[in-house]
Amino acid sequence: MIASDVLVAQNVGFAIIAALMIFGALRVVTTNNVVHAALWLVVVLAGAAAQYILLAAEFVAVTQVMVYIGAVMVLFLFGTMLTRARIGAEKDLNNKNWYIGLPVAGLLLVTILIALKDGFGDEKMPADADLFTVAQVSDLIFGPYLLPFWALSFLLLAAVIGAIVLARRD
Amino acid sequence: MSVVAAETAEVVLSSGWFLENAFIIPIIPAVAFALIIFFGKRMPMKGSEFGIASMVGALVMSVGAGYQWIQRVNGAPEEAYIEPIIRTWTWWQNGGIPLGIGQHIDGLSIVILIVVAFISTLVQIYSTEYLHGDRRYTHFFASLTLFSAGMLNMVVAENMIQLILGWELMGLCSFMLIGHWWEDGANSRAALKAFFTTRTGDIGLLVGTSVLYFAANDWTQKTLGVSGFSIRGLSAWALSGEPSSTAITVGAVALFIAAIGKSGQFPLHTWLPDAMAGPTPVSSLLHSSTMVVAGVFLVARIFPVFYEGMNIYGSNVNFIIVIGAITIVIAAALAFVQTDIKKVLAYSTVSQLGYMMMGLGAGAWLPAVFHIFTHAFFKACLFLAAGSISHSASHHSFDMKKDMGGLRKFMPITFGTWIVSTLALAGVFPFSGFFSKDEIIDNVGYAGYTIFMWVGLLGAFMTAAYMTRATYLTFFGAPRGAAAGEHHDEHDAHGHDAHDDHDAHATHDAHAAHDAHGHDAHASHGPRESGPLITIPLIILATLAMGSGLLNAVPFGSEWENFKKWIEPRGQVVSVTGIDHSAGSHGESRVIQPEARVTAGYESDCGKKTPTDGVCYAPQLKHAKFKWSKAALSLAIVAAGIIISWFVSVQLYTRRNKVLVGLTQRNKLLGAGYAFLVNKYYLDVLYEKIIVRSIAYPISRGAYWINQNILDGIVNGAGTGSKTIAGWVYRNIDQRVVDGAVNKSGDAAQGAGSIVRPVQSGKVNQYGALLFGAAAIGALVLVIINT
Amino acid sequence: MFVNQFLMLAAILFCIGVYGVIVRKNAVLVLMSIELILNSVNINLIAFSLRNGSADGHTFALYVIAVAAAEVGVGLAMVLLMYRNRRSVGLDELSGMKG
Amino acid sequence: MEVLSDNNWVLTVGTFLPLVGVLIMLFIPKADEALAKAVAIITAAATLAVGIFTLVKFDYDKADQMQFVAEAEWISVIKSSYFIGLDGISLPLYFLSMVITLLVMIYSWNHVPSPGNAKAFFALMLILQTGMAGTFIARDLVLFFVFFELVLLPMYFMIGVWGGENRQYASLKFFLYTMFGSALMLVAFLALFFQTGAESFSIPYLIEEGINIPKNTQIWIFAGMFIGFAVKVPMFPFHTWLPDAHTQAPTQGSVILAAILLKLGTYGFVRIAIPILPEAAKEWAPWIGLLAVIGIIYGALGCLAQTDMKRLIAFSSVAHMGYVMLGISTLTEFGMNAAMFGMVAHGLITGMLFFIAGSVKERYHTLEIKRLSGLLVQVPKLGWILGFSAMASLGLPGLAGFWGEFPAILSAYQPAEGLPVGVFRTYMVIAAIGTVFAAAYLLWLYQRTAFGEPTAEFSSGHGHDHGHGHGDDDAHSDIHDVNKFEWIAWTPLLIAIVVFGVYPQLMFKVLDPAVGVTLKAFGG
Repeated sequence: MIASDVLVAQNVGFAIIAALMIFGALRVVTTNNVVHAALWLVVVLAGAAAQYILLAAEFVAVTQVMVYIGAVMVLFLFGTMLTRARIGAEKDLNNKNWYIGLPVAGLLLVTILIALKDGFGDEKMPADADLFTVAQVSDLIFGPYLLPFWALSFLLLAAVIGAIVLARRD
Repeated sequence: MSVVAAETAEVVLSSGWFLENAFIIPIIPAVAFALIIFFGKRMPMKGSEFGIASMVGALVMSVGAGYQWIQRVNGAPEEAYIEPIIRTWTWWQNGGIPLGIGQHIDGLSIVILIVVAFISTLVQIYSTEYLHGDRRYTHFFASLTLFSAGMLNMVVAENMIQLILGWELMGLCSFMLIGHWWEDGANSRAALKAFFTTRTGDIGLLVGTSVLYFAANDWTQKTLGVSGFSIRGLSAWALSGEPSSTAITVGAVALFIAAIGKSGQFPLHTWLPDAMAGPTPVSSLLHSSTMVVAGVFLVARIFPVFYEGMNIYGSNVNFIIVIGAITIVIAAALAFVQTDIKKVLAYSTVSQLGYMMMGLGAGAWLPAVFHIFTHAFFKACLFLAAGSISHSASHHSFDMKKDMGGLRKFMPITFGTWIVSTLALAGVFPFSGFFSKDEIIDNVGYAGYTIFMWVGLLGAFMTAAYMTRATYLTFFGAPRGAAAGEHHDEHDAHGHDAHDDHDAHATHDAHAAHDAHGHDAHASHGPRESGPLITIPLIILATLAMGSGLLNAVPFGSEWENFKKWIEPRGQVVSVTGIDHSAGSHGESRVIQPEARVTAGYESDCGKKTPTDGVCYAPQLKHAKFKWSKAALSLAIVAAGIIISWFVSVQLYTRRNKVLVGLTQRNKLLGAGYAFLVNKYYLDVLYEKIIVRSIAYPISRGAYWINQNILDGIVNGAGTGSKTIAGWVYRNIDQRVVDGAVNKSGDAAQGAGSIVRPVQSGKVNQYGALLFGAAAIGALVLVIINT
Repeated sequence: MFVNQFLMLAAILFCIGVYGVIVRKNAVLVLMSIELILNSVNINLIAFSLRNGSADGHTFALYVIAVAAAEVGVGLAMVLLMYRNRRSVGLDELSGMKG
Repeated sequence: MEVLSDNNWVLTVGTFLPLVGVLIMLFIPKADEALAKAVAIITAAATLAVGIFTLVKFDYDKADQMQFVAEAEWISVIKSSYFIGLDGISLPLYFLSMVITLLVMIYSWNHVPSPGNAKAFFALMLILQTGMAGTFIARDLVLFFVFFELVLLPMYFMIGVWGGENRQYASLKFFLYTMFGSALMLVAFLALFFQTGAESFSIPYLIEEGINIPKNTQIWIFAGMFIGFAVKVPMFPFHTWLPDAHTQAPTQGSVILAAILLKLGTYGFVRIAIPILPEAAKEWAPWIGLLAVIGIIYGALGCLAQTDMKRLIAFSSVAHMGYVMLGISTLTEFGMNAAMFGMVAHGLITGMLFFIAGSVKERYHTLEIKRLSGLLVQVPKLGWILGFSAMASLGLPGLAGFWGEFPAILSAYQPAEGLPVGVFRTYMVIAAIGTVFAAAYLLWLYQRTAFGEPTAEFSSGHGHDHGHGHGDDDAHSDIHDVNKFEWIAWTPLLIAIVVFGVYPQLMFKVLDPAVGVTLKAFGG
């Protein structure tokens, strides 16, 4: 009973958050103001974090909040500031290929939805799933997935150097 | 004979202070070196007194040691093995194993010690006059003294590492001494070449030492309680039947390569003649009598290793003997075409070293060592005589054809000593050369190496011939050039002998020497005899060149063979009970049995079958029976050489005989041969022009290019790579160069085919659209297939 | 909770992102759209890892986040350079790759 | 392992005393340079005094054990503790770092490179000193890492501020390169930490536990450490930062870099990578050996191609560290001893060479080999010292260089069992050939710079009957022979080179037992 309540609550929560996210996402790709777009993106990212919590992934959620909303968004805002003189709405943020964009996106969406429909039907999440501890994740990172981890650190290093070299004035 | 063994079992070998402390001998000049460096300039004689004093001290100690060694030998029974005097101190350690430094004194080391100390003394005395007033007089004596320290240290060396120490020190000193007048590029180049060539040979030394160490160490530690570096250990191990044939062969070959480099054997002999760029005393000491025999000494020192490794006696040809024989002939041939008197002597040195090597290769250990002994005296004498000529007669030129001739009237003493030494070198009876060289040839034949015996005889003929030529050009005929008192200046010195630039160097450095001398007196008057400081050493050496052969005058019967008795290690089995195994005690001195007892039977012959009760330190060596018939043959050959050469020289140089003069110009074949010789078989071309050049320039440049462009490129790629991408984007954005960009990407597009060309709108968004559109369609297809 | 609800949410976000990538002209906005896509993928990963009861998905989600961060960094740096060079971040002036 | 922890304050004091000096220097006005220098040098001297005290108190019969051990809680969260100690392997390097720092400072008394600001310069050197000494005594991976990185920044500023024309590039390259290395190293440390049950970072503990790590994981972890250390050594092909850093760095920077910093890498191998991960070490040894011999030949070729004296010396470091790494890769006592000895010898000799290069630069304002000639004529003492150092560097027996070079070659003949013998014997021959190359480039350098007459542009005003080029004597007025600060700074090095060359047992006695312990895992 209680479990079902919880489930209900979960579903409600999911619905609200999902709706928010979708709306936010749409605004991100449609608004005429870069700064607003960034802020809407924050909404989406935060929603994603919330979804992670629903999906029993606290750690990822926290990381999401820290990395994205903490770091990436700041980056975006900085990028906006640095690349644009004035903040505010303006006309030519979009180009003229919405007539390509809509069909492509639509087609993709339809296809995927169909695939998912007959892929998973109404399969349910395991209700009594216990949380994944950080320890489990770290074991994986430093165990079987050590190699990709290194690859990743290389990538980050390269990114750091690249960013420095690119952004330096010379 | 075993009866003898029984009663001699209790004999105790005598020893003495000089023998026990022979390790001090190299330390004396080492200290003197430091003194010269620090205080030399302030001393009245500019530091030379330190050098000479130290040399005298070393000489005294060596002679003392020699005397006591003779006592030791005489005190021992006939055939008994004479225990060397070995002392070690811990020098360094590894894995708890102490590795020593110390002394290994036996007959061989005694002989070389005396020779080195003696000749060094004379040469230093000689130099006080010869380099008087030189700009770097003090440095010269410092290097000379350090050299003696190195050589003496190598001779007393107890183990291979210590030997390498001395070996490399000598290399360094010869670098400094050859380049003594380094203001002239030619000299410093010659110095570089000498050091570099010997260093190349030293690869063999390092490798060989390593190989032998690891092969022998366990056995030596177990049996003798010494490390695998120890000379004693290596000798015993080599004869113990332990070693795997590959290990010992590789080791022996590697070490012999080092010997080739140091002793100027073919094909690494090319540095020695160039080394004549150094001052004459240096040529006399380093490059004739002492340093260059280091290679020979190495082979003689651990002869058992080569004996087993090269399978001497066991086969009728081996590496050592072949190299030796080749060296004899090619060097002698080269001596014919030299116009520089020092180069003639240099090649003759190379050739004589070839004799020593051939002797060792044929198992004629004793004659070879004896030849080191005699050769040191007469070759040093010849060089000093040449120096005396250039010093006093030919105005610092060494060119026989230009600046000499008819000097016998002006400098009788130099002439006399020269003649004596020449006869000794040619091997004329009863001069010392005869007793050593002839013995080598004889024993080579006796040991069954018949072909090489004939090579030796051929060498004897050539030796006699080229020495006669040199003598004639120098002392007979009419005085020429500087000998005639005229002073030719630097320029025509450069001009002459265009085909052989090394002569140009020699003359050139003569001028450097002359600048160094400061006093220009020679220009004024003609040739004259040199001062006593030069002539007295000459006389002493000449006397020894005459008499030293009698130390081992085989022809006069066995009672004359003192050298054999004192020096040659006797191939007897020695029981190892005598040797204390208290090895590895850190620090303090470790005396291995100065008074080893002589036991075991004599009939067991080392080197033929493996010793059972004990170890062998030396193989039993064969000795040829002397026959006057054989001696007569070689003497006849020598005489023929002298006479023919004399006749030719007279015809060629004085009578200007039409048939002979310019023969090489007229006759193609001879001309070619002449050019071939003058260019030293083009080996230098191979080494310098091809190998060294290619490494020094293209290869290293190439490697460096890789470094800068590929490795560094990869590294910078992390940073500048993304930068270039950005730059590329920027360039393409930039309208001014848009055409070039169009062409560039146009090429890319053509690769894709001109149908898709319109798709290449260059708009990122469209690319994205295409990407995702394609993805969508692909997904659709999959979905349709799967459902 | 259905598995699909998450997957479909992800799909929708993904497509919105795709749309953004295609229609947006401002480079910064394009980057944002790409972020949307990456997030939708993350949601998928997490969802599946819950469904399969293994933490691998989490690991990779983390990796993806890291990669995304790097990508934004470099991307913005390039945008910056581009802006510095020609006072605009409009992507469709970038027609240099035109064939 | 049993540890001796009597007067355990010594190491801490010896390590952090320089920082105290820095604190004092903060209160000195920037203008008062002499005072700043004096304070700095006094601090360094005091540090050295502590070092000498350590040297005296060190129990040489127990050189195989850690001494002066001090252990204290540090970052208990990650189970890392302040754990320091000294054994036969660390002692020479620890002491060397102190000596070099002091000598460099004395040298800097009248050689502060532009743009001046002696205060900052000396302060940086003191900080460097702490970092270096700390690295050699750390017995805890985190501590080690902290010190290891602490060295980085001062050197970065030294090159970036006081360096040559191209210093920006060089310093950035040095910094990023090393950062990149240490990043992987840190990952490897963490992996090690977790693989051994996240119990402790202390090296002895990890040596106990490390053997139990599955081999494949070991290999990966070792790879991480390998790159981290190899960059520092530097090994081919990670060496490209070295020539730039050396060429651009001020003399003092080059000396410290060559004498101590490069040793951090090799030390890391000997102290951490190999004893903790023996299995992986065995797997990697042939490859390390290969890179080492490539480095030997390749560095030599690089030298032959140089036209700049300092850059040539820098490349020679690559070759010499190749010998060190070859010794290490054999995993035998011979090799390790040789490597350790080689480190110290290389520190002394190459440090000396860089000093000389600096002084030549100061006198001639160039290091172009073409333009330098006849040093022996104009500055004879400097010329002879150059010759001496060159001889030492090419491994002449009787000087320190030989004892790092020859045993390394020797050891390659018989590597630890389990390693491919044939391969290593090939390495041995190649390394032996390398010695000839060493002779070639060093003597060639010497012949071209020291011998002959000075080139026209510098010979003017020196009474040589040569074309008085453009006779601006003010340019040549500073061509003087070795001055007294240089004598003070150089004499100890020269003496050390001779002493260790003549009686190597001085150091082998200390190294050998400790090395034996390090190689326990290989039945050494």
